[in-house]
Parts: sequence; structure tokens; C-alpha cells
Amino acid sequence: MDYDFIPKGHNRCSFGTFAAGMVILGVIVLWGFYAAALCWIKGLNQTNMNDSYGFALWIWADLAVIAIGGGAFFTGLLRYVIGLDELKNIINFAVIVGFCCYCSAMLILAIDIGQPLRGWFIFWHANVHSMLTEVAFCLSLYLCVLAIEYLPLILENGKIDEVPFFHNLSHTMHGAMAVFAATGAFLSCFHQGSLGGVTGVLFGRPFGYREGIFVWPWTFFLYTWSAAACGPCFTMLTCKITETITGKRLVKDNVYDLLAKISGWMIGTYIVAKIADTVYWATVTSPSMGFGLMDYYSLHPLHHGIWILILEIVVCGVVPALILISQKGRATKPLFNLAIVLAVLGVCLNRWVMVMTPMAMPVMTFDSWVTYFPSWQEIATTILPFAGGIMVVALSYRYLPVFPQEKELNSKR
Amino acid sequence: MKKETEHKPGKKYGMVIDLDKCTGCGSCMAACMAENNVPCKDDESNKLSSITWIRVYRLTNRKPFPETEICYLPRPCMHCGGVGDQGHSPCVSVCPATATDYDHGTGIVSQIYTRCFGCRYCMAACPYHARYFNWWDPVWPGDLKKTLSPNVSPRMRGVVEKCSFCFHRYQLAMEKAYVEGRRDLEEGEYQTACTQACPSGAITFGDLDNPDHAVAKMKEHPNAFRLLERLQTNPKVYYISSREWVRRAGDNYLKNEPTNSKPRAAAHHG
Amino acid sequence: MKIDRRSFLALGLGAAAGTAFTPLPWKLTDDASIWTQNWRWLPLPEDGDVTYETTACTLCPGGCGIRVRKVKDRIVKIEGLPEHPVNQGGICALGISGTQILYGGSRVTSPMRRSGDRGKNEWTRITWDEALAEVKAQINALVDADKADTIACITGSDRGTVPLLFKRLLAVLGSPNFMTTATMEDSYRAVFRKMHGLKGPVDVRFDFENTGFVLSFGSGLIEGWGSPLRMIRAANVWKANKTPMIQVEQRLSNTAAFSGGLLAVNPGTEADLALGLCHAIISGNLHQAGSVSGFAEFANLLKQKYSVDTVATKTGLKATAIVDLARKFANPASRSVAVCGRGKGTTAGSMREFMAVHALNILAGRVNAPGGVFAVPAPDDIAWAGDTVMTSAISGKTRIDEAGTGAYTLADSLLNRIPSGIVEKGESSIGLLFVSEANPVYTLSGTKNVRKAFKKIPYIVSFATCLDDTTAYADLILPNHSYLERYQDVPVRAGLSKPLVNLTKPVSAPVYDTQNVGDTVISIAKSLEGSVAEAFPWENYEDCLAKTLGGRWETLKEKGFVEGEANPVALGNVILPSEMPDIPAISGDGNLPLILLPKDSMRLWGDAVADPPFALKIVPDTELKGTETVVEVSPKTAVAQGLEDGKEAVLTTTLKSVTVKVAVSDGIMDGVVAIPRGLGRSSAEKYLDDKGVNVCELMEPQEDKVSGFDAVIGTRASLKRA
Amino acid sequence: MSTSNHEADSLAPGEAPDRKQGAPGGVIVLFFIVGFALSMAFGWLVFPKLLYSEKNQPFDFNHKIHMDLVDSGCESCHVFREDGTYAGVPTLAQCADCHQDVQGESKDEEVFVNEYVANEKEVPWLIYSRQPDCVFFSHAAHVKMAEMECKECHGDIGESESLKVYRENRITGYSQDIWGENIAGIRKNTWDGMKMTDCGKCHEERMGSKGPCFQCHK
Repeated sequence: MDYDFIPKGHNRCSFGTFAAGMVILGVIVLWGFYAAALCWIKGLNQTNMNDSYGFALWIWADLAVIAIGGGAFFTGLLRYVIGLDELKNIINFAVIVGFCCYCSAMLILAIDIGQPLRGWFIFWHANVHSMLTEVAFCLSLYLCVLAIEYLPLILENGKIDEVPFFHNLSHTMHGAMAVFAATGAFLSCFHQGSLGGVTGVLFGRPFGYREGIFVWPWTFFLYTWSAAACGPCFTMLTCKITETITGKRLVKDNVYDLLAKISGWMIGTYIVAKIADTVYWATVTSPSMGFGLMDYYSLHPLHHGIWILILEIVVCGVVPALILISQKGRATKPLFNLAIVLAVLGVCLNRWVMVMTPMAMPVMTFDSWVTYFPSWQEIATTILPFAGGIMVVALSYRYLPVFPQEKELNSKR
Repeated sequence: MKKETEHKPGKKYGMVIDLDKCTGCGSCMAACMAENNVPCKDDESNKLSSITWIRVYRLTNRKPFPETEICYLPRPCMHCGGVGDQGHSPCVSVCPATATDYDHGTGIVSQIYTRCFGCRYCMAACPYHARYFNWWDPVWPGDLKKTLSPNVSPRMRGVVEKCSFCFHRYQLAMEKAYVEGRRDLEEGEYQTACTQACPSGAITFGDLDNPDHAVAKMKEHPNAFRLLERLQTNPKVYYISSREWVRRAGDNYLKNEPTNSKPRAAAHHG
Repeated sequence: MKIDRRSFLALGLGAAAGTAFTPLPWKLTDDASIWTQNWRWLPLPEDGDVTYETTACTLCPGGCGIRVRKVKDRIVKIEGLPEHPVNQGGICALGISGTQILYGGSRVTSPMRRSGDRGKNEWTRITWDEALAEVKAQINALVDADKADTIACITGSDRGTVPLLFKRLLAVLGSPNFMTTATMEDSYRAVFRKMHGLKGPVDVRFDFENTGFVLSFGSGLIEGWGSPLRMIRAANVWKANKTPMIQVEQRLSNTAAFSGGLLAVNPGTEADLALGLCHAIISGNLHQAGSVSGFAEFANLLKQKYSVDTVATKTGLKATAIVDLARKFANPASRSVAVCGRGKGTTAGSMREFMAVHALNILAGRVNAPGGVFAVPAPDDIAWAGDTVMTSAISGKTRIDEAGTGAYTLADSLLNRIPSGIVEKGESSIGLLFVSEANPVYTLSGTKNVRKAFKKIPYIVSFATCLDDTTAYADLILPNHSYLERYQDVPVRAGLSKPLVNLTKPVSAPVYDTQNVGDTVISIAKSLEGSVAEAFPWENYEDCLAKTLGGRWETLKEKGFVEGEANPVALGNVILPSEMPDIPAISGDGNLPLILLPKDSMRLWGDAVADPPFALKIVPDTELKGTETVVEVSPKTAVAQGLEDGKEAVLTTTLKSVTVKVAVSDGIMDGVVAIPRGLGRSSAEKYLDDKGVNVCELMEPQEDKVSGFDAVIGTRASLKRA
Repeated sequence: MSTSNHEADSLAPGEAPDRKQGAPGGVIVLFFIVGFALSMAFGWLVFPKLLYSEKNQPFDFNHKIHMDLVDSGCESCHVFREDGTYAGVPTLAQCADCHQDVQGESKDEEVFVNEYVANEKEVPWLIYSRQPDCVFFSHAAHVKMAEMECKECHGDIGESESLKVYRENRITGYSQDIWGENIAGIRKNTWDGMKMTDCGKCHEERMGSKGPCFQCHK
């Protein structure tokens, strides 16, 4: 039925199967938009957020998707700026995943603010001292860059390509891709960093506050580094999932291996920096504000015990780093898969701990720690971008030549 | 036309709250709500979404009965000046839309509710929980609308609000002074609603820098302290308590640190 | 010319590009955000001339002066009156919330006739003429049936012209059944009668401003006992002067916390402690000599039953602590005073406790002494022609509550005896009931019985300003102006050191179709014609006020209050008891493991007036959470009963089982459950309606054998995990 | 950015095979221009008309006549209250001081006296310079302290002989005078607009800064 639109020489599932999947995802998306509409029309009272959890599920989801969407800028950087040519085989996919992640982030932000119609004040009445302003500017610019990077791929759809204007546009854009990739990397470094800064500058919140250099707290650099380290893991993870679902091999092992090796070293270096940061914070910064390390982890041991720190740094940091750095680890499929899953979990956990907890963590000695569970509206709107993302990836995979190696890898059979 | 270019040294309005006098009655909270058009929802027992610009906390010495002691501590906005009173208060610096700022003329952290778009970053920044989010549209059913004061604009849902040290009272006092050809206020001309209402007279309000104002002397009391001084937020609300455990509860200390330990002298962010 | 899709695409692109160069998108974006800044469903406070007017607050017996801030004709805020002797500018949360009573959703907006079952709050609006005609018919029917003496009236106070107008109406109709709700002041009066042989109206006053040592037996001195604002100021004077404050209580109430001198005794042993202190004083020969009869017998009683050691065991205190306290208390230089009346003093309490504490004051020479407790004559400055004739006409008649006769000579009014009387008899001895500024269905213990009894009363007329539990049982409501819309003289008791009369003024025009209750009573009387009408010779209530108050009327109108002087009553011979009444302070089933004690919260008002929204909003979540009362228990009790902080539990007494939430607190004795008073109201407005449980529903009343008042201070209970 | 070796890649720009005959480039450009022009016309000419609704004042008022009759200019009727606050538009009581009965021959005065004075009803004037509720504006600070003239913000309404039509923004409910008559927001005179930017501009010029939020917001 949609045969004309499917890239030539590629096998795709039947339109019926595809449409069924799309309908299921579409329903989830609609459910999400219904929840979002409730939030827009009735306000944030639809959530279970409160004055201790003003930063809650959404903000975490926001930071997490941006972190795991970091694969796009970092792979782009490696491919176009550093010149690792093998990565051209995964770069398209990285861009699509990144694009989905950033769209999700923007959507969640649009729901998360109390007065969405005034959202543009962040640009118009910008406060340059605020990390959030920096985030808003870089984030929206980078989303444009991602769109520009994604566009030529869309234009390569056989049907669209028939139009000479689009054909030419696509061609011209290809040429300029390195410039965009560089711009994207630059913007990403900044907004990933400023997202780290969001927590790091909160000098009223000892759990989140970090010292740093100039206007940037250490979290600024840690966030950029961790996104660069774990973003590609998410790209690989989603790629592996796509391979599983489609039952095809899409990217050659040497590409995975290269990206994983780089990720491994990135995670390794990141985790060393993170440990150094944690030690300095626990022994110098925090005590100067009157907090010992265990003060943070003993208030609510079940909810936020020291286990969370160990889980983040050791289990989801050191372990995947070691696996991915070692040749053997990368070569052993289950270990490799475990490592990329752990790395993704690690960066998400880091965002969770760094974004939600500083606000919920009592600072006044007589204040108390409360727990929070999101409302269905929050959950629905958080699932919405994931479902939407899967739709975009599926559509792209079906109709666009995303994987250059697909034909080769699958014609052997 | 007279140009207002002359810059006089700014004032630094602040509060001294004598916790030995506070009974925990909650008048300050009610007076504040009545003064500032703070609405009431059907259910306000969830204190995590209940707007009370000044909130009375109940502190205990955490000893078993009957050695237990309780101290009530009213907490308005601290109107932090930041290091050196340069206006680097935790919340002001983070607001992405410049919807809140530091008034160097009065030392008050001021805000525009209609500018705020509800990102709640300032709430995350404030360790005192002094900022409140309007999760709901305010409602005054029936004739309760008649209780609304025109001096303070009701806030819509989706924005953050907090104690303003009754700034509209400052504005009104200044208007009166202007019409009378003055530019300065007497101590009694500008007082907050909570100060006025307190049955114990536990709250004193005035210019912390003006030696003629009571607060200037009171803040030097040996038992005076501020909340979370070690964070270098530089609050403008001082507390006095004769009880050591209360003063210690005002800040965080490591196990063996003596009360009143200051932060290390390291250069602070910003 | 060939036109295809692409041409239209170009048209669209051109339009889009063109639009970007017009103000349209930018202006719309701006206007959309401005729209959010002026949402039309948000109320816009109207501006106007600002004026201040002074009046008095009547929401509690405290007698504070207030000033209202008006914008045009709206009252936007109530503040304390700086020049008023009671509060000197301060004001409590309830007082501030007065605007929400004036404009609140619980106001009765016109005369109403009941249209549904009692308690259901279903009403039909009627006119004033219809309403007054109905009252007239009811009265006439009883007069014709020679049952005029079954007309009864319940008011919140017996002071000032309005209660006296009611009293007069009853008297001229031939009914002695004028009743008021009993407070700790009535118990003090009973004590003066019992232990000093005083007759007639006598008031208690406390010279707190000159006190040097305060020993409080569970009185919530800063929670609202007496005059709340005066007490807070006095307590601050004590603190400034380092005056010791000893609070005998089972939990760290605001008073206990403020005093820093909590003395935790076992529940219900306060009287024993007082007697133990008496014993210590006598055995230490520290007592003040005076004209005392029955001293030897009293001393013997103490020796036999209340020796320091016995009391130490009973109360859980150390004997040395008791002796030490007694020594300090009895030291003449201490200028000490012992105070009782539980919580806010809105209940009468047990005579055993009042007598024991008063004996302590007597032994220490603290009665009618500077800084101590005084007996003063109640003001009798309201005198109307024919008073004596009417009084003597009804003096022979027996009151329904039997107050002042037989076994009940100490009390003037025993409202608490009415419900049990009606329920026992199975029929109402009251033919027609007036209720004004009182809420007996809510405030009397054993609510279930009270409701049953009120259902049996043939006709109830309520003069309420706001709907409440009692008004829900009325047949007719003749709504009163709120205190901000009416003139009324309000003599203040509340233990003030000087007599004080406040005047409320109509600082707001009537918001609804209501009428000053004074005017309503006068017009009822006038409608009855004959001798009844003649007894009310005034044109209207204002005329009555002007003529009654004489020279003070103008002063009151101008200044808002008049302060007087009162000389103490000569006490004559003191009669110390030879036997203490044996009334268990804790009612209920002894098999239940815990003791339930009501707590008078500083932010919850448990009397006739319910918490308006502001006051309710500041109630901590350790007293009310959602729609459930939160009870306070100690960590040990929680463990023993398997309870968890913040979780639900079932609270059971002999009367009722209710679901509550649990707050575990360090500030309470093991084995005790504290429950806030003031919740569980029905027919208030939506903010408070059906939230929590009324303490009175759980408490079995306990008639005091000496006074006849309800003596219950606590009840046995169990608290189990829900 | 695809790197797939699609066959189209081998084609040079512009050489794309024209499989279907479409409209010629000229037509497309023409359509683009038409679209552009139409939307320009709509945005600049029609949109402002749609945005505002027109409302008439209850009756007309001649400022000029009144100005000639009073001694202390605008402040004769637009008074400061004793507490220093500004009363704004005169109340009925103020006007009725003179206009208890009809004095002149104007129809508008007749309406005023017969409909409002006689019924003791305040005139529901539509106020051109009404600021939203969130704004605090101190006339005392500007007029008394800074000695600014009314005209500087209000223009020459004091010399007008009749009241102009009141235009209300349908979305915001603001008077058109806040944004200014020029839809693009261009100002020629100081009184051409009363938006926050207008206040801010003047404050920056004369005070050195816009001032803190609370200076103008409540």
C-alpha cells in the first residue's frame, strides 16, 4: 500500500502490522495529550507536585531525555568534527533519537510551566544570570539544529526526492552538515552544562550546590561529560532494540564497538571526575554548610539512602565503564548490553538525584522530608513523548534510508 | 521638571522576631492572609500546597516527654541580600524571566506575579520554603470577594508568590509622605501586617541600618541569630531566643561543631 | 496559466512570510500572555476611599477592641485597636477572620422556616412579618395553655442588655428558664458560694499583671483561657519578669511550651496534686492565718487521704518536688496564684478540682490579695423598671434545670442537665426554646443524647447569625446581624482585673436581610401587647441602649469601651471542706486502655463560633488532615497500640467509634490521647463542614455532685489501627 | 543528514528529472507575492480593527469647558485623597456639587443629571488610561514629587471638547491607549502609550533604572 514510499531495496513489515502498531502508539500519545490538555486547561493542580516537589517527575524526565539524547551531538561531533567515518553508519539514527529526545524535552517543559502562554518571557525578559535562561536559549537553538540535521534525511524519502527543489535542498544541506554538527556540539555543551548548573548554583541547597570555576559550578562540566558519555549508549541501546524488533541487523559490530569503546572511556573519565566531585563536596563544600555526607542519606534511608549513591556511581558508573573499556567486555554480547543499559540508567539516576532531591531535601533543621508519587496525568504526559518518539523512529525507519548498512547486512541472508 | 537623580543610601528593612515571646497562636499568618488577599481552598490541611507567606513552624528539642521543649518559629520571606547585600539572593539570581529582583532601595526581594511563568526554579532555590506556588486558581466564593483589598493584586494559578514585607504599605506610606513633601518615613509609618497583629509583640520591623530603629539594636542582641546563616544567604530576618537548642536549630552543624560556627571563608559562588 | 498544488503552497508560504512582517503574530502572542494576567474569572478588588472605624470583637469572651479597614462600604480587614486596654493593638487569628463571618457562606441571609427534618438544614425563606407572627403564635399558644413557664432561653452569656432582654421577656411571661452555657467562671462562682458562703452574682477576677508565681492546673492560659489577648500579654510580662509559670498538664500545650515549666501529672490527678500541696503547706506550717472554719477537719482530711506521699504516688511526681513547689507557692514574697479551668475554660469542669485549687489559694493567702484571685460583685448597672416585681413573680417557680434549688444551689443555670432530663422523661419539659449566641447541640457533652433531646423540643427559635449545629435543629431562624453590623453592649468577664464594657457598632451596613437581635426581642414583646409590651417601653433596641446605659452610651459610642473599678467582695468566713467530693475526673469504661483528653488548640475554636477560613487554614496538620481529626499520642503509646504516625486509626469510647489520624508526638504523656476541640461541626460553611469529629460526641457527661455542672474532663478510650 | 548512497546523489543540482509538468516558476512567484501582500494587508489593516471593540462613553464630556471654570487645573476634580492616594475619576458626589440641576443646554448634561445625579448612580466611565490590577502607580510620586505634568502621560485630554471612542482590546480587556493607537507600537509623543516599556523607558532615562518589581507592581 505504501510501497512507493519505502526506500528501494529494503524489506519492511506489512502495512497492516505497521498501522496496528501505530494505532496503539497513537492511542498512548492521545492519552498523553489528553492529560496535557487537562494540565493546560485546569492548571498544574492536575499533578501531585507540591511545594516540596515543585521539581518532580517532569523535570527529571526532561533532564533525563536531554542527557540520553546527548548521543546526537556527541556522535555528530565524532563523525563530522573529529572525523570518525565509521560512525556515519549510526549517525542518522543518533540524530533521530536525539531529535525525539529534544522534542520530548520541549513538550514536557511546555506542560511543566505554570503559565505556558507566558513561556516566551524566558526569551523576552531573559535574566542572563539564570542557568535556566541559558538552558532555554541553547535548548531551543539546538532543537533547530537537530531539525536541520534531520531534514535532509526526510528529504531522502524516494517520493519527496522526486521534487527537484527538495532534492537540491537536501544536497546542499549535506554539504553544510559539518557546520551544523559543530554548532550543535557547541550548543549542546552549553545547555547540557547549564542544566547541570541549574542545580549546581543553588547555594541555598547544600545537597545540590557545587563550587566551580567562574560562573560555572562543577556540575556544569559533569553534566556535559556524562551526556556525551551515556548519550551514545542510549543511541546504541535504541538501535539494538530496533534490531530486535525488526529482526534485522542494521549496524555492523565494528561501529558498535567503536562507539562503545569511546563511551567506555568517556564514562570512565566521567566517573572519576564524579567521584572526585562527590568527595570534595562531601568533605569540603558540604561540611562548610553544616552537613556531613550521611546527613543527606539518613533522613529517609529507604527513599534516599546511601544505596542510591553507590548505585549511581559504582553499579551504574564504574561497572559499565569497565565493561565498555575492556575489549572482552564489549565482545561479550550480554555484558555489552548490560553495560549500555546500566550507563543509561546511571545518567538517568544522576539526573533524578540532582534535580528532584535538592528541592525536596529539607535544609532547615526543623523541616521535614516528604515523599511524592506522580499523578496519572504526570505519568501519561511523561509516557507520551516516549510513545511519540517510538512513532517517529518507526516512521523514519520504515520510510527513510536510516541505516546505510542495512541492505548489505541483510542481503547476505 | 525635577529630575530624581540623587541617590540616597538605600534602606534595609528587616525583622527581629523574639521567639521567647512567640506563643504559636498563628495571628501573624491570618493577618498576612487578610492583608495580602491570600485565598483559602476547601481543604488546606495539605501544608505542601497551602499558601501562607509567613508560616509558624513548631520546633522541638527532640527529647522525650516530659523533657520535651517546643519553640514556635514564624518564618516570613527572609529577603536575603546575599553576600555583602549585593542582591545575590538564592531565588533572585535563578529566575529566568527576571520576575523577581532585589530592591537595593529597601532591601526587599520584590516580584511581578504577572511576569512569572511558573517554572518554580526560585522555589527550588529557596532553602526556607518561603516561596509558594499557586497550584489552583484563587477562589472567594459568594460575598467573600468583598474582603479583597485593592492594595494587593490577587494572583492567578501557575505563578509563585511569597511574603513582600507588605510592600504596598511602604508604597502607601511613601505616597502620603510625598503629598506632604517628605521623602523619608518614620519608623511607625511602615509596619507589616504581622508585626501589627502579633498579640505578644514578638515581631519588630524597621530599617536594620537605621540606628534610630528598634531592629538595629535588637539584631545585635547576643541571643540573636538568623536561619541558615552558613549558606551565606544573608537574611534580613533575625530571631532571638534565650534557648541554646533553638539557636542551634537555626542552622546545620556537624556533630561536634559549636553553635554559631560560620562558613569557611572560601569565596562564594557569584 | 497552470495552477497546481505547488502554486497554493507558494500562496501559503507567501502568506506566512507576510504575516511575520505584520504586527499580528507578535501582538497576539503579547495579548495572549496579557490575557493570562487578567483572567476574567479572577475577582478584581474594587478601589475606593479607605476609612477606619473602631468597634469591638465578640467572637470570644475576650473583649478585644478592633478597627476595621473599609474600602468604600466593604470591610476588607480587621485589625487590633491599639488604644484598647485588653489587646493594645494585637489581635488573634479568629478576630482577623471576622470579615469571613460577615461575608461568609454560613450566614443566615433572611428569616427562615424549617422545611426538612431537624438537623437537615433545609429551609424556606420567609419575611420578617411572617416570622414574627409565628413566634407570637407559639408564645400565645403556650400562654393560653397556661404553659408559659415552659418557655426557655439559652444564651451565651448573661451579661449586657441583649441577654437581659431575653431574661425579661421570659420573666414577664412567667418563665424562670433563662439559661447560659457554663464556663469555668460559673465554677469559680460556685466555689465562692461553697467555700465563702457568698450569695448572689459574684465574679472571679485575676490580678495577673501583678502575679509573681503562676501555678496553672491545666488552664490554657495562652490558648484562650479568659481573655486570650490579655493573657498573652500577661504571660509576656511574666516572661520578661522571669515570673515562674508552672503548668500542670499531660501534654506540651502552647501554654506549657511557653511556660517552660511543665509539671506532668497522671491524668485526672490535678485535684490530688492541689490537695497534696495543701497538705505540704499545712504540715510545713506555711499557711496564712485567717478566719477559717473547718481547718482542723480539712487538715485531717489531707493527712488521711492526701498526704504528700499518697499524692506523690497518685500523681506520679516526687514527694520532694511537691514539698518544694508548695514552699515556693506559699512564700508570701512569691505573690503566687493557682489557676484552674481546663483549656480555654469554656467548660465548667469538676468542683473537686476547683475546690482543691481554691483551697490552695486560700491557704497561701492568695484570695483577694494583690497578684491573686479576687471575688468581686458582678456588675448590676443594668436596671429596668419592674425588674424586682418580675423576679419575685417567677422566683417561686422551679426551673427545668433545677438550678438554684435543692441539690443545685451553687449554680445559676444547668444547661447540661436538660438533655438527660428530656431523654429520661421521654418528653420535653421545654415548650418553646429561644437560642441566641449559643450552640448547645455542639458544645454539650454526649452529643447523641443532646440531639435526641433537641429533636423532642416542640418548637425552637434560633437568633443565630450563622448556621450552626443548634440552628439546624430550629424551627425558625430570626437571623441576627453579625457583630460588625449591630450595636450591642458587651460587658467583659473573662477574669479581667477591671470591669470592662465594650460596645459593638454597625461598622458595616447590614449585608443581608437580618435584624439586631435586640430589636427582634423588643418587637416580639411588643407584638404580644398588654403587660408584656409594657415591659418593653423602648422604641427600638438603640433607644433601649441609650436609655439603659445613660451617660455611658455617648462614651461608649465615641470610645468603644468603658473601664470601671470593682472592689472585692468581703469574703467573711472561709469554709474548708471536710470531705472532697468523689467524682471520677475521667468518665467511661475503665477497661479501655487509654485516656482521651480534649485539647484546646490555639487555632481551633471549640465554642459557639466556628473557625472561619483563615483560622481554619492555619490549623496544623497534626490536628486536622483532610476531613479527619488528628489525635496526638506519644511514641510509646503508638508502639504499644500498633499505631503509625500519619496513619488512620479507630478511636473508641463508650459513646462512639470514629476514624481519626494519628500524630505521634514527643510532647505528650504515655497512655494519653489528645483530641482537638472545635472540629466535627455540621452546618457551618463548606470550609469546615463535616471535617473531623466533635469531642463532645465521644465524651460521656458526668454530672458534678456538688455543683450539678458537667464535670467531665476526659474519658477512657481505645485507639486501634484502622 | 543521510549518507546513504541513494541514486539521486549522482545527479547534479537542478538536473532532477521533472517527472510531472508543474506550474512554471513565474506563477509560483506570483502566488507567493499575492499571499505575501494579502497577509500584509490583513495584518496591518484588518487585524487592528478586529482586535478592538468600540465602546461609547455613557455620555459625552467636555474637559475644556471645565478646565476654564476651575482654578487648580486637573487636580480640581482629579483629586488626591487625604492619605496621599489618588482618587482618579471624580465621583458622582464631586460632580453633583455643581450639577445638582441642569445648568447648560447640553444634552449630555441632561443625561448626567437625570440619569445619574437623580438616581445617585455613579457614572460607569470607561477609563482610557486604566492600568491592570497588577500595576501600582503612584500619582503622588510622579505629580507631587517629580513634578511631572499630567499631559506627559495623558496627553491633551484636558483640552478636549469631547470624549473619543473607547477601544477595548478583545483579548486582554485593556484600553487601546495602553498599547497606543499605532498598532506597530511606534510612539511620537510621551503619551502615545502606557505599556510597561513606556514606564520603563522614562524611568531609565530619569532615574537610571527601571526600578525593582514592586515599585510598579502589586
